[in-house]
Amino acid sequence: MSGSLTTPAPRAAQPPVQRVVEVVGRRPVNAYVELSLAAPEIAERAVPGQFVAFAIGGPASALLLRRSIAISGTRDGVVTVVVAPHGPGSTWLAGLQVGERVDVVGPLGRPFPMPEPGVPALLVGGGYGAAALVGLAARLRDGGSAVAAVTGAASADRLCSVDELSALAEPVAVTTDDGSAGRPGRVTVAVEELIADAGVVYACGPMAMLRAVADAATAVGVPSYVAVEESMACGIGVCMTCVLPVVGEDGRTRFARSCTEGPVFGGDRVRFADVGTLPADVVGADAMGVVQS
Amino acid sequence: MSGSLTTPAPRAAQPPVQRVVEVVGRRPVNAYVELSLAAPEIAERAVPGQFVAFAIGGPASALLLRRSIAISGTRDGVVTVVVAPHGPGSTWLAGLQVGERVDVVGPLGRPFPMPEPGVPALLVGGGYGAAALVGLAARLRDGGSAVAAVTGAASADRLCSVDELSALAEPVAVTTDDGSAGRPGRVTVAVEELIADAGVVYACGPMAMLRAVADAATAVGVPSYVAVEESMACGIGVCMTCVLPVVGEDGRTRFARSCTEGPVFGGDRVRFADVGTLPADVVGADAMGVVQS
Amino acid sequence: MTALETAVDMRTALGAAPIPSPVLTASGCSAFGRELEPFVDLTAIGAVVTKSVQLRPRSGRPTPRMAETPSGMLNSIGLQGPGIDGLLADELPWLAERGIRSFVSIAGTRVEDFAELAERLRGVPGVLGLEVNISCPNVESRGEVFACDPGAASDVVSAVRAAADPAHPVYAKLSPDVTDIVSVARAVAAAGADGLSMINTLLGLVIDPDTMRPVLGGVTGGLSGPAIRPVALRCVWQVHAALPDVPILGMGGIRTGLDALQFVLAGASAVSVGTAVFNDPSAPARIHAELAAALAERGFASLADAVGHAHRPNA
Amino acid sequence: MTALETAVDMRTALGAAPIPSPVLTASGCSAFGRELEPFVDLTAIGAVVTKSVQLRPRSGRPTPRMAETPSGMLNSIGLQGPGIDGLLADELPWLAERGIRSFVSIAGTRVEDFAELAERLRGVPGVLGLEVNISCPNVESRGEVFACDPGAASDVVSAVRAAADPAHPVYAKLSPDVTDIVSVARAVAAAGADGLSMINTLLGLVIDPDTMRPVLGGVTGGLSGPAIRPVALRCVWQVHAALPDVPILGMGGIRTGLDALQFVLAGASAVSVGTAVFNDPSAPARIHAELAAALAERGFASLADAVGHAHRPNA
Ligand SMILES: Cc1cc2nc3c(=O)[nH]c(=O)nc-3n(C[C@H](O)[C@H](O)[C@H](O)COP(=O)(O)OP(=O)(O)OC[C@H]3O[C@@H](n4cnc5c(N)ncnc54)[C@H](O)[C@@H]3O)c2cc1C
Ligand SMILES: Cc1cc2nc3c(=O)[nH]c(=O)nc-3n(C[C@H](O)[C@H](O)[C@H](O)COP(=O)(O)OP(=O)(O)OC[C@H]3O[C@@H](n4cnc5c(N)ncnc54)[C@H](O)[C@@H]3O)c2cc1C
Ligand SMILES: Cc1cc2nc3c(=O)[nH]c(=O)nc-3n(C[C@H](O)[C@H](O)[C@H](O)COP(=O)(O)O)c2cc1C
Ligand SMILES: Cc1cc2nc3c(=O)[nH]c(=O)nc-3n(C[C@H](O)[C@H](O)[C@H](O)COP(=O)(O)O)c2cc1C
Ligand code: FES
Ligand code: FES
Repeated sequence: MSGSLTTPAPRAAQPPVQRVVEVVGRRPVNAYVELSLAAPEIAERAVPGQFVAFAIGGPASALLLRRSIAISGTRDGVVTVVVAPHGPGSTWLAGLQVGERVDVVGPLGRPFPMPEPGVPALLVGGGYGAAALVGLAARLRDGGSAVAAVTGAASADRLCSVDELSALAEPVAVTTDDGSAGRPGRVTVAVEELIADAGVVYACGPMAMLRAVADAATAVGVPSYVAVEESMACGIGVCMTCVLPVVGEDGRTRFARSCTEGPVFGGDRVRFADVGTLPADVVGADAMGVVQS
Repeated sequence: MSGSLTTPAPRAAQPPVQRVVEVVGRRPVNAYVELSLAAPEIAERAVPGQFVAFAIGGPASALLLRRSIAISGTRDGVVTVVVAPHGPGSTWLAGLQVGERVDVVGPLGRPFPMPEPGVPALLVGGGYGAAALVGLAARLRDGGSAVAAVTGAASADRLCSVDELSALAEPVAVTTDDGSAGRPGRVTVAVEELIADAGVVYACGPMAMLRAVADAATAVGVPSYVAVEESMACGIGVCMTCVLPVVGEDGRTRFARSCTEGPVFGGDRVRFADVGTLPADVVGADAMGVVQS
Repeated sequence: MTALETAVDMRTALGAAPIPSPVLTASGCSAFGRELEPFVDLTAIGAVVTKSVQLRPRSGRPTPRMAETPSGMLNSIGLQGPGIDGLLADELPWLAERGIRSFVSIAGTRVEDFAELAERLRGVPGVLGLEVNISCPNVESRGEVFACDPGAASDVVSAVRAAADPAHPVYAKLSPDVTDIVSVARAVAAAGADGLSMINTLLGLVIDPDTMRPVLGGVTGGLSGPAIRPVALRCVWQVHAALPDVPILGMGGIRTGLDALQFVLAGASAVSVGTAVFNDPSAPARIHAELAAALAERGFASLADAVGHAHRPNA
Repeated sequence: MTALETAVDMRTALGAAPIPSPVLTASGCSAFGRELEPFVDLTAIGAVVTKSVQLRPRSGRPTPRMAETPSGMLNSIGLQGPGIDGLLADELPWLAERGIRSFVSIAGTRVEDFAELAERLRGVPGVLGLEVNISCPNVESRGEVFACDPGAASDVVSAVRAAADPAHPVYAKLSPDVTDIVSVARAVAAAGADGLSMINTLLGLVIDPDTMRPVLGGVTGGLSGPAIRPVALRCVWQVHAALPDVPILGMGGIRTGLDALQFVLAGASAVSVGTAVFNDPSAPARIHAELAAALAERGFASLADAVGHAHRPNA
């Protein structure tokens, strides 16, 4: 696709490790739980945008698949994550207590690509997705970028990392769908105002939000990078469950693995409208026989 | 079987209940863990010889079958059990902490039948099986019986409830296979000495021990009751996994469910030598076609 | 049971026999009902499906009879039971006296055995109908299991249908261990089955790492529990798609109301709860309540509206 | 890996091709090996069994492609992959350069596809042999899966055997979704299979309680993981009992060394680790070490001595 605003995010410099680590901190944050893990080898390798994958429930667990969770911070050998208790896996994770041990693989996935030094950036986080942007905000500031942020959620209790982002970004706009905190409405109301000043946009949150933010950025010719959340069985690139249609540098669309080719993709490269379908122009679609819906 | 020394243990007077209860005490005892559960409805119904069955590992557990554990005491609405961490289920149970909750069904199974008041009794416990005899010892003493006890184990750290039994019985003989505590050897060395004074024998422990004790009692014409430990899938009598060949009042052998027709059986009624086989004279064996080994 | 408290009409039927709840026990997983009385109001569930009975009393197999497996278990009980005389003398009267509906599972190794059992059960009080357990070795065919051969399976079913009380619906219980379950379903439906129970256990094996021999005396055994639920659902789905008018009693790994809902959406008009009872003896009542709540949340006025819903594209 | 630290001789073979460890990856569960490099010394395991390749690049199915199930998962990837050209250009050279043995899984929808793939793989460096994934719909037989029909299965195997490099052992990968797996095994062995891989996934279905439709775009999918282990073991047991001389690559729910031991005792001379890798990316190396330790504890001098041990009454 000539005229793309983004180049695919490059691989992380360092490979992941697998470790059984101790929970050294646990803190409820609104509707979420922030866990801190003593995981020096992961902490020293991790770059913003990456995630870790947890084994769930111990040796007698019926839940076989790891749960991927974005890294929200790394400091002094400690990795922090913000977990939203939802189904059985995340509920188990959120219930981990200080002193308990958990098997974790990471850091996984491709980091957010950094802009040229000084390029102003807009960060957009939805729900617990905002947590994944804290480390990025710090790194952008260190690189001399002006950083603005929008963080939104369905309601006040599902907002995340507002304080942390406020210490790093200016302005920080807060929106809630129900108006229970900040401006009522979706993040896009704030994004549309702030995008004019941005040279690059980063977003993490639910798919519908990523799509809206990416579209807004692309519409005004600003490159955007989004960290997607697809259902993942392995997190390390071997199962092919986590794919979505992404336009490559050659302009052709492939089913790309969100765990190893993402989770960070160029916002103008993800074919959001086609997620969950098999577009006829995806590489190899012609070999699938009757196209399934 | 005319000439039987025992009549089958009658059913408990009260049906079991199912409750989610809180762990209110946890105490390592040698190689075991004693758990105390706030379970008033079970405590008030339980009679010595009965057991409870625990669900293992929470909603995401791959272990579907309950684990049966003998009741070692009931007081003030609290039920105590002694767990030997062995496989995944008992290891999970033994790891329960104070304040955690667990789903338990009980009391289950038939209690030890009481002798006529004043009949002297000999209690024989192997390993954690001794714990199940503590309540029985108290009850026998209350009924005016002289109570002697033998408790044995492979080694000192696998002995159980010696103090509790010592407060209720006299003499209390201790044996260990390796001689690390008490007399070296099996419980039978002590049983043979004490059986002359006994009008009834009760035993709980591994199958080989039960068999030896039952044989010793039967040889001298003393009735014995043994609490067996068979692999149980349900604990409540619906699955038929826990059977063993037991001689009924009509002298015929049937595959009896150790959960609901036991776990307490007359020691002279259990065909120990035939456990795990299909004796040709078991009721209904003729309908099984080719006899399987 | 909250049957009367929810707005959803939970009534359904086994063939022509109406039942107030779609939740039944599963054969062999609740004996003859008695032991569940402390945990479940048995008059409020659809029916107690009794342990498969044969003509003569059977000892069953030697122990060990089970092995726990990941999210399931393997069993080889060998149909221990009192035989039809014991069933008629002791078990069915106990159920009938209490107003508990029984759905009687019958088993045999010859076509005539099944027919004789059906005959003996004619007009027995409290008996709602028959479930024909054809996952038994056919002694006349080198021990091949009836359920694995459409011909043998339909021979049994037509003999039972002919001998049975006309008021008794006859359900054939299918095995998943076949290349094409639809062809077996089609054959037994054509032979007169009023409905299909599916699925029976999958043939499995566990080796004891200590003895280094198969755990079960019978070497292989039947795998049940949540582990097999996706296979069971697939069978129900395939058969309902092919034979939408044949009622299905769905089972295999049902542990919660949402599990039961999956079976209903796939085409089952009633469900049996088997292995889950070992984990939670109150499961049948709990699952009824959870299913009723799940249907209400999804806007269904009746269970019947939800049966097969997942097949209907724009429903 | 403790291969060299334990006393047990862990060497085995796939057909005539020797391998230093009996533990392999499973097709489709480790892509083409690269992503496991941070977690496993791939040169030390038996081989990387590559994701089934077809003639042309394939996009695979739309998402969702998986559903978690109790102790297992359901998948419907649709054989996404680069096609044989991509495999030969990119993946196999990468493996060969590092000295990693590859066992190449091939798939197709016509007999000729399979033969062409085998032909293209002749003499390719690093390729140890071929695993023939016959759990694919046969376009020439109304989509019936090759593996479900002994005739179709053996047509594929004999075509592959004829076209393949004579130095490449050809393993046929069997489906458990058949009434009689022994007859399929017998047919493909007679058609020239040098060994059997068993088992592939079981056909399953999961319905999403929210959307009330099948979770997977492809409606049904393949069930894998510890949930299916007893079925897999039963298949290995039955086939080894009937065909003791045919080597078996056992798989289905292997998660620990003791699980692998069960397969070896039942008759497998090597094992593949599939879904467990998603739970634990270092599983293949860990399982090798655990299996070696388990064999040592039980007094086996070599893996070979343990193969089929559970069948030998007085061993
Ligand atoms: C790259 C990435 C980063 C993530 N970061 C976070 C985070 O920081 N905090 C957080 O709470 N959660 C995060 N998630 C979602 C998390 O991995 C779990 O999927 C989610 O919590 C639901 O899992 P569950 O076991 O509770 O639910 P279940 O419904 O039991 O999940 C069943 C299966 O579906 C998958 N699944 C279900 N919902 C989702 C979803 N929304 N996205 C992806 N997979 C799903 C699960 O991984 C699991 O395999 C992230 C996911 C990805 C892919
Ligand atoms: C009536 C009764 C009373 C018992 N009392 C006690 C007690 O007081 N303390 C205690 O620690 N244990 C007791 N047990 C044994 C306990 O129920 C567990 O079976 C044992 O702890 C092993 O379970 P696991 O999950 O650790 O092992 P696993 O090997 O994982 O067990 C797998 C399956 O086999 C069964 N099983 C394995 N070993 C035995 C065994 N020795 N007896 C019966 N079933 C077995 C388990 O119940 C389970 O279903 C009792 C058993 C019975 C039947
Ligand atoms: C211990 C046990 C005994 C069983 N006995 C019978 C039986 O006698 N007749 C029968 O038709 N099915 C029998 N079954 C199969 C169940 O009725 C049911 O079809 C199967 O277990 C799947 O359902 P579940 O996963 O809910 O248990 C038995 C299952 C178990 C676990
Ligand atoms: C996500 C996934 C993809 C698979 N892809 C293939 C495949 O391409 N070819 C094949 O022969 N088997 C494939 N399988 C089946 C596995 O190789 C294996 O036979 C099966 O999963 C049982 O083993 P397991 O329980 O260890 O996973 C796949 C399995 C999974 C879970
Ligand atoms: S989650 Fe397995 S390939 Fe991405
Ligand atoms: S354990 Fe189920 S009948 Fe005894």
